[in-house]
Amino acid sequence: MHVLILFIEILILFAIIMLHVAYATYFERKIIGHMQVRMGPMRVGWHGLLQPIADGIKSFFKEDVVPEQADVVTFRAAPIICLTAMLTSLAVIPFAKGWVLANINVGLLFIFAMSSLASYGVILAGWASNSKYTFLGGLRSMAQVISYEVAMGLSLVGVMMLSGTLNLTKIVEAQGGSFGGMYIFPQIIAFFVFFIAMLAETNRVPFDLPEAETELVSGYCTEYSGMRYAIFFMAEYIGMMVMSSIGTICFLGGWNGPFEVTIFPPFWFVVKVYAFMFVFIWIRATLPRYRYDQLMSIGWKVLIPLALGNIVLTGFIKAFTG
Amino acid sequence: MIPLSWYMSLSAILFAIGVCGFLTRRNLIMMFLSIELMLNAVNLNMVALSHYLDSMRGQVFTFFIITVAAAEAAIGLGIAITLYRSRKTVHVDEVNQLKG
Amino acid sequence: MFTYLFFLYCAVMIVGTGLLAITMRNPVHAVLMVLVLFFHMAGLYLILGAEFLAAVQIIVYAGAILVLYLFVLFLVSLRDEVKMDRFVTSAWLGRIISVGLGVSLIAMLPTFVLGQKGHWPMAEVIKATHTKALGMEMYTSYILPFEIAGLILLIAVIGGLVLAKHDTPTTIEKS
Amino acid sequence: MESMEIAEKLQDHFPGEVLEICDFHGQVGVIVKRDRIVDILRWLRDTPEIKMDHFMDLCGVDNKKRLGGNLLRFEVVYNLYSIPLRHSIRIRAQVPENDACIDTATGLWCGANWHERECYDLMGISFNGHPDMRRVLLPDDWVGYPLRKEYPLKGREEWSGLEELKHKVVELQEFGLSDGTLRTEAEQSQTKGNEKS
Amino acid sequence: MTRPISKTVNVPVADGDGERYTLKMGPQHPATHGVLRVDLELDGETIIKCSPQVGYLHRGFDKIAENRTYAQSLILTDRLDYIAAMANNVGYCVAVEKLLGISVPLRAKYIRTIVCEMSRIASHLLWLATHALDIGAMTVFLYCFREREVMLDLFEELCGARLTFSYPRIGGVRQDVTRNFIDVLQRFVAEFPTHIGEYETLIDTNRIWLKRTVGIGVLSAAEALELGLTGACLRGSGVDYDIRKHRPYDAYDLVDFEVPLGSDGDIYARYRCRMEELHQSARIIQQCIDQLPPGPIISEDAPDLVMPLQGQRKVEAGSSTYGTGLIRLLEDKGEFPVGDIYVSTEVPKGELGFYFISDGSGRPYRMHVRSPSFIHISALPALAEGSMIADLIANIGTLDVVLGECDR
Amino acid sequence: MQIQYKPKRNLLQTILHSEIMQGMAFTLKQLFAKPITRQYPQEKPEIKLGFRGQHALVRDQETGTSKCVACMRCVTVCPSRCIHIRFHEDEERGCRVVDSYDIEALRCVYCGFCEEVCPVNALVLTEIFEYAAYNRESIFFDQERLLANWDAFADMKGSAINGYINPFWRPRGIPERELTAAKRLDVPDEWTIEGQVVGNLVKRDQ
Amino acid sequence: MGEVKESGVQEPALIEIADGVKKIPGINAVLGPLNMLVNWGRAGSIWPMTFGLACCAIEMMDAGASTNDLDRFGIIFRASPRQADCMIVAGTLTKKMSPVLRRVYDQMPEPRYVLAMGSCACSGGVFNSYSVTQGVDTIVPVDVYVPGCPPRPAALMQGLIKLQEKILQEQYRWSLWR
Repeated sequence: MHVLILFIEILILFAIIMLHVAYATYFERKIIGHMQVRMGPMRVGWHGLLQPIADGIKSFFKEDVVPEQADVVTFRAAPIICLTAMLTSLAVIPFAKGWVLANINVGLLFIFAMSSLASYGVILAGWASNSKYTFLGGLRSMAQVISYEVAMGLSLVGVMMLSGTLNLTKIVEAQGGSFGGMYIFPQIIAFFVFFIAMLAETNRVPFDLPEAETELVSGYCTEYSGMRYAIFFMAEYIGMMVMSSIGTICFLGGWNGPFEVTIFPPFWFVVKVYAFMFVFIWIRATLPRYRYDQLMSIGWKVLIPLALGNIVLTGFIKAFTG
Repeated sequence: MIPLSWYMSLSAILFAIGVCGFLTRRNLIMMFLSIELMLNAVNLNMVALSHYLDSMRGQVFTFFIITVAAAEAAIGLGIAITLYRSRKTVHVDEVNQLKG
Repeated sequence: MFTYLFFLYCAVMIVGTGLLAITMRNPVHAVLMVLVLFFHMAGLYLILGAEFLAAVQIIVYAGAILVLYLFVLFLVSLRDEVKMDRFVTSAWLGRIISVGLGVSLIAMLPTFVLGQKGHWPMAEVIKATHTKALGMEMYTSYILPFEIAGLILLIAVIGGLVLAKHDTPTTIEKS
Repeated sequence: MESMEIAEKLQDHFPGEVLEICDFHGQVGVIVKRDRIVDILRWLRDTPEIKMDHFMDLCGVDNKKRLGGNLLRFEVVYNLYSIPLRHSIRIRAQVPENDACIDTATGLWCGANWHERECYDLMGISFNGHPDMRRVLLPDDWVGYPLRKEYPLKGREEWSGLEELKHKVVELQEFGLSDGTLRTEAEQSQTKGNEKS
Repeated sequence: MTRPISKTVNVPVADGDGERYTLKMGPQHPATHGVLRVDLELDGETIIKCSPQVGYLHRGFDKIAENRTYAQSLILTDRLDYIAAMANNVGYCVAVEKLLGISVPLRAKYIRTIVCEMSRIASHLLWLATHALDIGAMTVFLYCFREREVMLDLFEELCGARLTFSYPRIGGVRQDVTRNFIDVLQRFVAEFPTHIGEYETLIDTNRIWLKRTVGIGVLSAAEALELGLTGACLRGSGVDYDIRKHRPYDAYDLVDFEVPLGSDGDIYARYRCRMEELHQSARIIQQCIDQLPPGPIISEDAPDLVMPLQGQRKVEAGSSTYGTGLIRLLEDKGEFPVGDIYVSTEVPKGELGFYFISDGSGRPYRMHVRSPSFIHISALPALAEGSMIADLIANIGTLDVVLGECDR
Repeated sequence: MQIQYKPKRNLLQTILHSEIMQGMAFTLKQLFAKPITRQYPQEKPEIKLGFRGQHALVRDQETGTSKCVACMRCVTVCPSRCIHIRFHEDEERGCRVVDSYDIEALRCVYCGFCEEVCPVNALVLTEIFEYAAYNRESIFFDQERLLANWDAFADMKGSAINGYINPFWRPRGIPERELTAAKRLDVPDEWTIEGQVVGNLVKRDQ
Repeated sequence: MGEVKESGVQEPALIEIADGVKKIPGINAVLGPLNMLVNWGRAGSIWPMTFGLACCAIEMMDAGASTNDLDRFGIIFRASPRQADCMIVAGTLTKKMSPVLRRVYDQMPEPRYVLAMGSCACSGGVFNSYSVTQGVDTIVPVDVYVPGCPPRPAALMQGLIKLQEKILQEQYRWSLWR
């Protein structure tokens, strides 16, 4: 019985997330469009509202090409690995008090583990396609994800120190007592590092090197067509959502808000996640792209020292204030 | 409660597999990978024992082993790359002389 | 019951993927098999109540070490590897040795005697959460080894850097 | 300095080389032999009061339909300009048909590299000492030199690469792997306007 | 229907020798501005050797021109540098006028100067758009196109086409400007500096943009000169060479403008040069609008469009739309000048030269185009070798190449 | 003139990312600006007079057929050689009769030379641009199609068609005396050489 | 799904709907609406390849820019042929480029469409010379011809609308495992 309820919960979460992913693409196109003084999708459905559905249907019925010389099994598995890893990390995210699939004690570590697994999808996609663009995209992604994961992990250590737990629900609860109900104020440096690392982890502008269109065509998914490409696309957007959720949980106070919305407890959570998503899109519309080695040097020479410094600082403050 | 011996048997089998890989593969990188398998066998043993002994020691040492494994991988693969650069191969039976 | 089934599943997968890993022709596939193996290893750790270790197992082994392996494999040309024989000429000897080792290890098992019990029973660990328990043990009794482990990592980083450092080809002449 | 003056100086300096000096709408062209062309160019570039530092243009000309006088079958035309002194000159080196080659100017200006390749590609004049004497605009296995006067505008035979491609397309169509229909050669020639040029 | 998938299991392997491998970028690649192919030899992401391959858009321009009359070949120049077709048209007409000895009325000169500078603005805007897009700033692309659209609409009003204008004629221009054209243009020129400011808000001091452009693709003045670069690529290195000043044509000696010069010779200097040129172009247009004199727009002795060739039927004199001078000339065959001429003009990309040989017939005996893009692409290895792939993209962008002009 | 660089950012600006924030503020401002997009199928672009679009032969109001006199000037001038005319001499009337008038519109480059040289203003490139098709045949215009194109264009123009003058028939700014009789059309004042637009400075001098 | 293979044993009930494609009667009630849905999805999200060759490419970019905004139709340009549904051949196709074009076309997954934009792509245009392919339809099958030199962005959009109409009228051009 318990398993059945869990199963239903998973299904509901899956459906909701998929819908959100689909419409995240829609909002991205709309927002970027309006920032560029144009309209974005307008003609498929009212104001283009059915655009993601049309994209989905088209992708689903598109031919699935496996390039010659490709490693067929790995090629087919790579997008699935990506999507599964991303979806799995959703399991530990608390959307509101009690609204969590698996309230485990090492929630934060679990998300890190899953995001490092997702990078396998990218690497293998790049390698299995047997094309140089994808290969370069895969290598770039690998190096980028590994080095930025260090920065991101270190930036969250400050949060762990303040809250004293790795459980995401408890982190949110622990924030209630701090200044402003959010860790962003005491952990502003960590938030800065986390934010940059988050952009890099999800391969977004200005760190979208693995799929830099003008350099590597489409990076690691150059050879993917139809549904498999769509799966990569979905994984990327779920990744954005997961990262936004972690940011919300660790720095912005999770589901807590100025007032309680009793009919829909995750209200503030959703609002904050969408604010994050908007900033993602906003940055994409504004900034140019870094070069590969510059990206690396920012990660290692700026972000990691900053995060380490933040840990030391937090430790001192915690030691002195008790 | 699963008997401790099950864990230990599994660990022994995995260790043997690691040894087999280490002894039979030609590729240096595959040999390192086999060492990882052996280390994991040891880890499993340690964690199981620490669980059954109500102690944390085994797990602490597992932690250290993971550290050492990371260090070993970094150094070993560094060696493999250096070797490949000078010999254009990573096969052990072709790397039979010491001079570069 | 569920725990037994889970253990058996993990054990079968570990043995199976381990065997595949050391026999597969393409090293990249072998690394993938090891990846699967590590996941099941993490599953076993979960049964044993070591959730922190399970997470570390995946983050460090899967997220860092194996990626490093893949990275190196991509740098090294695999053409010969997939064409040539993957085993050394005296592989049968190795197989015999390892089978003998495995059999003798298992045969030794009944003689194994459990030692003295420690002071972290499972109930206590669950109460304090595993992370905290491990931390408390590590940063009190094992602080020196911990520092040494840090030193080893530092040495490894430097050593890896030195070994893998590319002596850059002399400055490219502009045509 | 006036272009004419430069041309006369050039004639004084290389008396055996300069064949003729012609003036058209104020632009001076010097017809020279091809043998010491690099020396001439170097002299023009390095003499301080001339200092032709900007290599504007190089092109090959087929003189087939206007032979006579000092003109041989081909000529290579160099247009030079001096940015600080603001004067220009044109050197026209004559190249015979039976030995269509001339020394390269890439040693003086590396910008001449592709000019010379283009000249080789379209006109068939090769350049001695050029570092990379390949076709530049046309495919490597192209037959003929299109800018020669005897080469028809529409080309002679089909390029082998395109033939190959068409064979491949036909094959694909036979196996039903190519959807839709292509315009065939026959249809193509039926279209009005293609028959007369 | 199924498509063949190879059943043999192929093992993908990292190609080449360890870290070194070759990469063929293009001819179909989003960043190569058309159909340029660049063969790269890479060490990791560092370019060891770079050899551009062109010719994927070679249309036999010179050969076609030899088979057309001077007037007919005008339309080919539209397709030469299709981003700034007007400047090419004008360059061609200036060259043919010099060859045939035709003088152009002053009003036509001013109109040509206006349209040349308009096309310079259009071309530089497109360059900025694509350059920014290559480096990743996608919004600048769309803002630039917004302003470019105004230019294209004006061109459409002037000559009925948005991209391939065929507007100037040998001896003048096709149509007079209209009141509306001048008004809209004046308004545009007045507010254009604000728009430049907008682009600069997004990129000019942006740290990412600076990181990607400063100190990359450096060429010293001597190197740039030796490579034969012209236009902003040469001026970015500090060489003061602008044909509008050196050998003025049309009305450039009647207006006051300055030639921006860089000193560093890197991508950023070239970028600043072109941005400054945008300001200068606006200034030139403003002056031309103010000084626009009355008078005819096409010379009396301009040739008719239908220039009869040998063996074709004669056209009765007087039936042409305008300019009957050349028809009379052609009736007495042999009065066409015989000779050769090289005339170059400053198009947005650099120096566009036309070399004509006339043998006295109505068609050019030989026409050669010295196109700036062709030379600029040949300089790509000098810029890119030793840098990274991402810099290659920026370098292609900074050279501002158009493949139609390069391959001809 | 040496180019000017903007001043380098100082430490505070570096930490605050001031230049990036300015850019972000700009794009955010644009988010609320009115889009400049033309909604194409509902909202047609404004086509300027003299746009060189689909070909048409002007239907003569009196005879109901084309005005073409088969002088072959358009055929001669066409750079892409896409116009094909066949005619025969009518001995009785002493003029040429057009048998067929074909334009291979897919090969046309829309330079407008043909309408410019046409002595009787028979040929025109209309302002219609929407004629994409699924096959080549639909874009091969014979005489009937060309006349039908003109009718379609007349429909589009409505009553304005009566005074329609293509700027290529009678270019702006060309003195009347240089034109043939058929080209001396009644044009707006602005098109004549007397009504030319002149610059402000020039006007002041006069 | 759409294609039912001829089993050869017993097939009296199959109806031929296209060359060699047969289906079970009565299943129309399911397949018909599904067919419409698939066509609707395809027509609503045509992702063209950026295959800019020459002048027309500039107008193609202009069509994607703010003033015209192809994104309204759900059209976004993809750099990789694998993800593209439609190839807009914008510009002169030379002989040297033809094999590349065909290769790119072969890389595109089914269903794929080709739109020839401009005179040069449709027929070679003014460049009737030794190095220019006289029309892209000798190399790949073309679905829509857009005349003009270059066509203005609105004309390109009209061509794309025509392509959408064509897609909407297609019959069962789909199959999950094709």
